[in-house]
Amino acid sequence: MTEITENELRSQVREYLEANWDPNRGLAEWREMLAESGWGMPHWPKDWLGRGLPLGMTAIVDEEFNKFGAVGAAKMGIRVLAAATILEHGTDLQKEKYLKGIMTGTETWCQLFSEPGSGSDLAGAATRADFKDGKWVINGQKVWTTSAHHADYALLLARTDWDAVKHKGLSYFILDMHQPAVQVHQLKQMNGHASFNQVFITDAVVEASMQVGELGEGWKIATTTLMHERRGADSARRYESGTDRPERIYEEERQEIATVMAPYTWYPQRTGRVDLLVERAKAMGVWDDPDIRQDIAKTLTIAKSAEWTARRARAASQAGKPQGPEGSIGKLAASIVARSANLTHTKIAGPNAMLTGDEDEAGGVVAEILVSTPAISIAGGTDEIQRNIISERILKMPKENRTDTDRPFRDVPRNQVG
Amino acid sequence: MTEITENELRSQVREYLEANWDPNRGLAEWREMLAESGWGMPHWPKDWLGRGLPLGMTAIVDEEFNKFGAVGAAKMGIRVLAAATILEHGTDLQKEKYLKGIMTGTETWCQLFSEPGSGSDLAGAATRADFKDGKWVINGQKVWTTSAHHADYALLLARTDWDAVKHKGLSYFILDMHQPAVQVHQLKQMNGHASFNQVFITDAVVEASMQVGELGEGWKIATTTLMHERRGADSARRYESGTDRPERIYEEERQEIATVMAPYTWYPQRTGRVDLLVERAKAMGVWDDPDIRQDIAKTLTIAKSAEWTARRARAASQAGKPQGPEGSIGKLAASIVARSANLTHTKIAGPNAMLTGDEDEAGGVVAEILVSTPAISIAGGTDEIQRNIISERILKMPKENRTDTDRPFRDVPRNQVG
Amino acid sequence: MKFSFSEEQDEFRTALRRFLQAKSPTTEVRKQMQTDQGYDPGIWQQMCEELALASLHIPEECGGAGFGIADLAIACEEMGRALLCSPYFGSVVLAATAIREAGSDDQKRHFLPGFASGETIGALCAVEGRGGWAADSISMSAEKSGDAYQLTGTKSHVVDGMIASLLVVVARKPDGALGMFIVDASDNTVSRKSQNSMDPTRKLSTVSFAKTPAVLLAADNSNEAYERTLDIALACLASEMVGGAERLREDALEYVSMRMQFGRSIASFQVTKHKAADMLLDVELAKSAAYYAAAAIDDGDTDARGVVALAKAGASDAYIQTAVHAVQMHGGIGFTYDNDTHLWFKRAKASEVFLGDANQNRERMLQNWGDNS
Amino acid sequence: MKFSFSEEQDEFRTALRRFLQAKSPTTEVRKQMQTDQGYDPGIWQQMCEELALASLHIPEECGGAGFGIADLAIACEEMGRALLCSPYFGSVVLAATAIREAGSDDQKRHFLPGFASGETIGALCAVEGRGGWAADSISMSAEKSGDAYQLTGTKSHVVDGMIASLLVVVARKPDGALGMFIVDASDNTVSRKSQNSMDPTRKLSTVSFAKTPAVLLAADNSNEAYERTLDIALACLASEMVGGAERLREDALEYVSMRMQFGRSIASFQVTKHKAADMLLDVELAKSAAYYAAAAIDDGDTDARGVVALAKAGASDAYIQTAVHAVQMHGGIGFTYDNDTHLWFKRAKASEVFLGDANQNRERMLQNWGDNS
Repeated sequence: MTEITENELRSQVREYLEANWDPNRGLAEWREMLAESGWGMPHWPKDWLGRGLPLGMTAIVDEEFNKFGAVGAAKMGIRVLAAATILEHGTDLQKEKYLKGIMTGTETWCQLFSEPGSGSDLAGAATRADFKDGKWVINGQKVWTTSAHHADYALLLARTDWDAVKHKGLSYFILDMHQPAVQVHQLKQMNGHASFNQVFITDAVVEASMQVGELGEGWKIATTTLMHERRGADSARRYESGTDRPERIYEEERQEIATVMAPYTWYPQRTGRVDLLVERAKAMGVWDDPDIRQDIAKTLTIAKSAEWTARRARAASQAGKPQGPEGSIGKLAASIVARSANLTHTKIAGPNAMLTGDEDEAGGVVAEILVSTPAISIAGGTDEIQRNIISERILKMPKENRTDTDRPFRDVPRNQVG
Repeated sequence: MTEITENELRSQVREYLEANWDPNRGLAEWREMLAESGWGMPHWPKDWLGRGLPLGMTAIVDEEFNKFGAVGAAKMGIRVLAAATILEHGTDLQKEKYLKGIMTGTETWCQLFSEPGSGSDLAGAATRADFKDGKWVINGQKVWTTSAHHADYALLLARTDWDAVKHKGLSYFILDMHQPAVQVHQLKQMNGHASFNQVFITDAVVEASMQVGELGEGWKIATTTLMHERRGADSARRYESGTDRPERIYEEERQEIATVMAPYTWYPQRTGRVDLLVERAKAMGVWDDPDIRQDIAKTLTIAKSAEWTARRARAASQAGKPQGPEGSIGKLAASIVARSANLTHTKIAGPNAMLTGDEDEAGGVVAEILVSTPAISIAGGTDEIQRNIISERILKMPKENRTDTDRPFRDVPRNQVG
Repeated sequence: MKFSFSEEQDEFRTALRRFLQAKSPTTEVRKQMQTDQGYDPGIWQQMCEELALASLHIPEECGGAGFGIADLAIACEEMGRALLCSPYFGSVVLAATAIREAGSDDQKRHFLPGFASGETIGALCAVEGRGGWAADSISMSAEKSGDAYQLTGTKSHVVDGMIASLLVVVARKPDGALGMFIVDASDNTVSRKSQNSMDPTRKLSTVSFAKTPAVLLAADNSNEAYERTLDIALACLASEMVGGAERLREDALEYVSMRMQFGRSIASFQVTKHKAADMLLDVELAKSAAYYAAAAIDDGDTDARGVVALAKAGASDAYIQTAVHAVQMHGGIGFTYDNDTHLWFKRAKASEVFLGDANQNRERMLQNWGDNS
Repeated sequence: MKFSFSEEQDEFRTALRRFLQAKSPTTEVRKQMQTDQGYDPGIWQQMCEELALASLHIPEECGGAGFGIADLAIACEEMGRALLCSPYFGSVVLAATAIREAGSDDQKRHFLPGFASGETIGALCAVEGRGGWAADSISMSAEKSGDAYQLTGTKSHVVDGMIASLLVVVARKPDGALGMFIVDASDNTVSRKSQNSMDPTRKLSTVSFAKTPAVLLAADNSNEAYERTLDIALACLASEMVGGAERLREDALEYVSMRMQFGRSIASFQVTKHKAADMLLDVELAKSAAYYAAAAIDDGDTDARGVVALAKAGASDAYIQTAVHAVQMHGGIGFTYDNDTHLWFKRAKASEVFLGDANQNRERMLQNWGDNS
């Protein structure tokens, strides 16, 4: 399979699909076939359900699948991060046990990194893993976990050495979520949605064989998981909707997508929905109000400028140029856009900004914008963290002196939780 | 003079003025008389040109002087700080030598604290005083000095011990400005005015007897000077204008005032001149422009709210209540008001905001506002320092760890100057 | 008394704050906001009987305490701070004020004692559809029928409309001027429907009238009576908003002072400190304006209307800014339903447009500015 | 090319930046800004002869390079960065563009080669008194006199008016439409007077006409020709402003990185870091809009006018905000005349209203927005 050309690859995929694709098959059966053939995750190693293709060529396979309308492997949610981490750091036993369920979609995963006690300071995790009688015993509390309520397994970051410095005392585990010692509570948000969970862990057990990587290397491994998350962040938020074709396999895929995407339905609203401003102003009869026009124009100015800035960044990367500062400010710009859009939608709605649900003339959308935009300057790295990153990484300004990284973690002041 | 009543005091003053006040006298002669009688600075000690009155009673004396239209002692400028410091910390020799010239106004003073290398960090002064052959030899550079170009003497803060920690290595001196080793350069501002000076000191000499207080106590003494400055800040900025009466002594007083007040003529403009907004909008024919109206109203809202906040603080203090947070935010509010006023004046002026001097329809006033407001968020403590103070002193938030106060000053990283 | 309060006023505030701390903790707020009626009648009774809160600005000859708007505003500030769920704003501040401003002596003596005792709960019906509270967006006309009037049409955004027994309806008289009319809420020509409020601690409803009999409040200058009602309500709302903003500010400060990150107190980060300082500034400025505005009404200042509008515009901006900062300072926790921040955030958001948004009030301010600048 | 530049464009920028670093350090800016004519003719000659800068957007058949507005905007961005004192904006961007947009082929071939070579210095006379650049504030009328026209009246805020040999005057034709007219600046019916500019690096003047003979530029749609002239000038100004803002941002960052306070780098304070991050954001956003706007003109986008106005509005806010931050980051030193910050501050301040302020451009943007949202 070395040095395959694009054309060869295309015809191989086509050949396989012509022989095997049938939209009236069940999703489970089809995914089993993909696992066997290696066409589900063609960049995975040949020994592990893949075909060892370079990552860059998977787009070609996807294209051919799309031409056929063929459903691919399960790729949404945290599962791709789990697979990437296991492939990179896992043992053969772990690969054997988990890769197939990840790919076929029969097993779902979640990520247990964040904790209520440490917030943006991910390495400050204080969930403990103690080795007792040949097993790891886990105690602690995790938060901001998407889909934990229906996950089978979790990627877990826990502290195994309290005398080591902060970043060296963490280890990485695979946790079986189906044990009574693991309690999942949905975390309702101020906008009524519940995209995240809190996970309470009390004497949960992890087999010794389910530790990933070396002891004390948890932070390093988590960093690779997070890197995959950041790279994949765009695709995870693409609000995949499947096709509307009638055959059985599409119906099953739509159900799968709906489950994974459920937590994200309010995401468009948290961006402020700049796209609705002009239309709303016209509908509410205030398009001629000079003050509101100024507010709309101000919001559009930042939003358009931010959009064009993102496209400048993409153009530079496509041209193989080094990334300039324009690639680093999108997240922060999004916060500013959302805030401005919120205030403008409020003025446009007038008294109706006091209403919600179906009382709101836009069927709850405007009201959802108004109470959702605060999330965008917090989730995925607060504005403050973004500004730290921009100033330190892009502008090369000095880091602040830290007092938490050079002494045993047990001596580092931290929050008491629970 | 103990336990004098208000009425007794009033009649004493009146008696003295009836016998001695004559507006056709020369200012110098009259001030000599005030010095002799103790009525010029009645709260100074009896032995030192005063009458030992409690500070709270000087207002009564001032009132009686005002009723007569009698001119008082020279009180403007840095001289009152000099006198207060010398009275509190000076030797008899120093009191003997300087107090009278301060009071009669024949000698003027300046304050040499700030340095170009340390900015807001006053205690970081690096001007050096070395003791050689029985005298202090001064070398260094000072800045933000009002009136240095016509001062006879200076209050000088200089470092005498480089192995002591930052705040303990400074000493306090009286420097004779009339020596070639002291060079004064006016510091022109971006708005064309020159309110301050730079002072270059190269091997200037201070007699041993002109050291104030103990060696190493310079910071402590400077703090009292600064405290007097802060208390007196209001009065220093009252843009005193004297009277317009024709007699000789008033004419001489007007000249004295004009000299001292010269650096302050642009101060009203740096506040943003909110008082002109409505009038300017009407004059420029944009009073009906809805966007400009919003800008005017926003500016007036902050300005009025800030004014009322200051009056709340004053009312609380008059009622003897402890000062609430409302007393601490005036300086910061003034910055915000000035910035908002600047932008609003710009919009009102339209294309004429590009003009200056007599081209500007308000005779240069608007143009002066536009290039003066940046000063208000810097002078007398930057906005950043104000926010530090508010958060630490009022909101009791923790101070940042400091690394400059606990080691020999010679090891503290600092700017290289000159 | 524009810049300070009397000792009595300070004591009144202290007593009220203590009462509300006991009666309106956020557990209670969360409980009441989920009910249909939206308040606890037992606590309402205590407020009226023990603290005589409903009687504050009602004249003594009408069974009230005869205090001024500054006193009413203190009550509102404390209620905004505690996020009290009660018909106070709808009934006392809006409806009773309308009668106080527009009623004849007889009408006041007839209707106001019930308000003062808390037995009558009233509501002011002003807004129509997408319009706001401004006089020129009100077009419902009252038809003369003999000596009385008949009202037809629908009002929306009626605060506490569902629980009111007496309605004050703003409508145009035959001469085109605004009038305010008393309607018995239980009349069978009146139909009410609750609206889903973004802020569940302040209930809204629509109220429809179909040839409903109505009594005109007899003010000579009925346009002005409505404007004065708005002035008083705006001043009270500004104070209520300031109370809420201050509470948010204090809670956020307490939270960051308690929490550690990167081995140090979050409150020790310079950016957090400066944000806290800015929040203090915003709230204190808005507070000064609110205090001044209420006193300006009491003092009969000729520029009171402009000043009141200024106070509401300032409070609109300060409250929502404080709420946004407060959520941000809490981080992810601040966006959860379990954390209390969103309760005030939603009140801030709804208050932003209640009785006119900042833009509209700034325009009202300039139109009534006088020589204030 | 809305999101990236070609290699040629990158090279052009690099060469120009190198040239300006050598020829327009702030010592030179300070020298030129104090002279009456406001620029160094020797450097102007080099710009035109060696770098052909004046010819960029002039059609090849008129002696120009035939490049687009994006290229012209690169030149402006670099000049704004260097704060170059030269008649580039007045002559090339305003006057030559007016002829390019409004002239007949003959007129263009007659007038533009002189601009392209740099020998002709022109100026556009548009503003009257307190009015601005918007078409509806221009009322001077051109009187027909035989085949030619005569102009009478006074124009103000004329950039580089004192040094121009050729004037393009915007005035109303007998049919009421705007026309642009060529006037010989040396005609003895023309009188000029320099205005005191707040920004001494951009000279302004008034120009008065008294029955001055004038030649009409023959555009079919002369209203539109003026609007297109404005569009191109606005796009170039936005780029110039972005260049200046970026320079201010970089200089302020360098300053705080170099300076110590309280024993540590000022750049290590979190508040300074966050301010620097915000400044980067402001400048990068404004830059993206400026680049997009210039390319939209070249691409003939139907919404180009709205997008250009957006870019100028964004640049207005970003430039002055950056300038205010830059002074603040320098502290007291930043307010002194010897420090260079104020040179750009004044350019930022003057640019804020030049060709219309942010409010006016936002309104222009919405009126020409199309389906862009």
